[in-house]
Amino acid sequence: MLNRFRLEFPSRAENVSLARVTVAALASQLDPTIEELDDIKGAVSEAVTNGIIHGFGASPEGTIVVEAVLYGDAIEIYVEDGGKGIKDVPKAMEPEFSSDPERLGLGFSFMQSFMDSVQVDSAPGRGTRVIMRKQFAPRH
Amino acid sequence: MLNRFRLEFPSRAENVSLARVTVAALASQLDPTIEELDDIKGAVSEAVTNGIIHGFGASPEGTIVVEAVLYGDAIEIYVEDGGKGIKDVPKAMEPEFSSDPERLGLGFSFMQSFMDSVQVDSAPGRGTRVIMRKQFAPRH
Amino acid sequence: MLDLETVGEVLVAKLRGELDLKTAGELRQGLDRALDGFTVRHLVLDLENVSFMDSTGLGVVLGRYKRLAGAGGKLVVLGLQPPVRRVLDLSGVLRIVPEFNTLKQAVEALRRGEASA
Amino acid sequence: MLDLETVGEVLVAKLRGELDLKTAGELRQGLDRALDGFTVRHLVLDLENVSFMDSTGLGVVLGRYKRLAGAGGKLVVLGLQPPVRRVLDLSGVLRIVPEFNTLKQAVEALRRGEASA
Ligand SMILES: Nc1ncnc2c1ncn2[C@@H]1O[C@H](COP(=O)(O)OP(=O)(O)O)[C@@H](O)[C@H]1O
Ligand SMILES: Nc1ncnc2c1ncn2[C@@H]1O[C@H](COP(=O)(O)OP(=O)(O)O)[C@@H](O)[C@H]1O
Repeated sequence: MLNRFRLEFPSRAENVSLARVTVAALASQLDPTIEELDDIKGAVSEAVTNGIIHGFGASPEGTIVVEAVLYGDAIEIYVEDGGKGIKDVPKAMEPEFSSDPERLGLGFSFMQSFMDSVQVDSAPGRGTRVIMRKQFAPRH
Repeated sequence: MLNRFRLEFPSRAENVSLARVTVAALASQLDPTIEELDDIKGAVSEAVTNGIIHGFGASPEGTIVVEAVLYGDAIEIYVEDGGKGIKDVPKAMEPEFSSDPERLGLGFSFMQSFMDSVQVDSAPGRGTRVIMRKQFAPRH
Repeated sequence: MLDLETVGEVLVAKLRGELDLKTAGELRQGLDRALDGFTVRHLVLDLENVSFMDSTGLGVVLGRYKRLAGAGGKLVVLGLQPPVRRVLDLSGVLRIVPEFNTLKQAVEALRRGEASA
Repeated sequence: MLDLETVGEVLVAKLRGELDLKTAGELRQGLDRALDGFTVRHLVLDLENVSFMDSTGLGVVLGRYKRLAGAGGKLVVLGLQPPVRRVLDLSGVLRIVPEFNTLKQAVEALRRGEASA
């Protein structure tokens, strides 16, 4: 482990970018490519947005926790809410599935495209934890 | 209270900028002037550096906690380490006092110049907590 | 976040900033109000100054696409920055929404009814 | 973080980035190694591309000032961005370290022995 942080904030829309910026600042310490950094920002944005919108039904009263851990050549990101939880995780992760007719259902698909692995631990009433990992391309 | 966060990270030199970036991202939500943002970054930099260098003697094994709370027209920032602590706080806060001959002893002076108030709670062996507040100039 | 201009029956919207949960609502309202208020059929989204877009932002784009398509209008885009292109591409939106290099080309193609993806 | 060049007995150091605890050590080493290795008397710090400096970074600047002064040399600065100027000003460093507008002016003044704050 090279470095890490734990960031806690209320489930407010403006904190999607706060989380993106902080994770990107940590990831930058590994000198990633711009594309790698964009991928990480995209994945964090989706996971945190889900916590706010689905976990807490867009109420600002919830708390989201983002942890990120930097290894020599990889980053692991944990996004956790203590919200509603997901009954059927495989179904939720299907492309274009959304429980909200206003949304696209592409959040998990984007996370999977941007990161090397995405794992979801969730149960109704017990909140959701998304664990994502990205390996950086070797360079220098 | 408009918004807030709590950020925890190891006492590593690279996290001085991580803390600056995250506090600046929160403060930006109030649409501050560039000068106000520079002041806030400067104050956070000094307080976090002190936690690393003085609190934990530059060991990366400690944990620093930065909390920031946004009000309608002000930000409050808390920087806390569970490190060595300060025996004589008024003395430590004197301009150009440093316990380290290599350092300038200007950290607390800068925090006081940059922010509207700086308060230090500390005791030997019980760590240090710096509480800073800055009011934003009214505008729009 | 949004500058609006009309050129005949084309509404040109220049967007600025990062398009996510925070900004999506405001953008959706701004665009829908303009589409309600002006007698326009087509919409050009100039995304040159949009540095980030996630699926929530993409939802606003697709929503406007559907609204216009329902009334026989078209949505076209220009100025895609890499992270924005990535998301439009991954989602398949670039297969239904035409992309142009300049505003002039976009407006002319829409006027001639030649804008297709 | 550091580009070095010598002009006669003047060392010109162009700094880049944010000058804090993370970068101070590397910068101190880089400057001291150059001052050891070249037969220079004076140092120009070009801070145009330094966007941030805190008291730890300032310590590196003042440390080099003292080292040079001990050997009859001078330190001058140029390209101060507002947050950097702020810190040099607050600390009183600008009362002892002369500031120039261009590298040419700085080097000429040092060569003529006319650089004073
Ligand atoms: N943090 C969460 N808490 C509760 N439900 C979630 C969470 N994240 C995702 N879901 C469920 O999974 C579905 C699919 O998520 P996603 O692929 O991100 O699409 P979208 O956010 O557009 O609905 C959501 O519609 C929701 O029902
Ligand atoms: N977090 C801390 N833990 C322990 N001691 C501290 C802490 N912060 C400051 N101090 C003490 O206060 C002194 C003055 O701090 P400061 O004004 O920031 O100057 P400097 O960091 O240059 O020494 C330090 O030299 C140190 O002895």
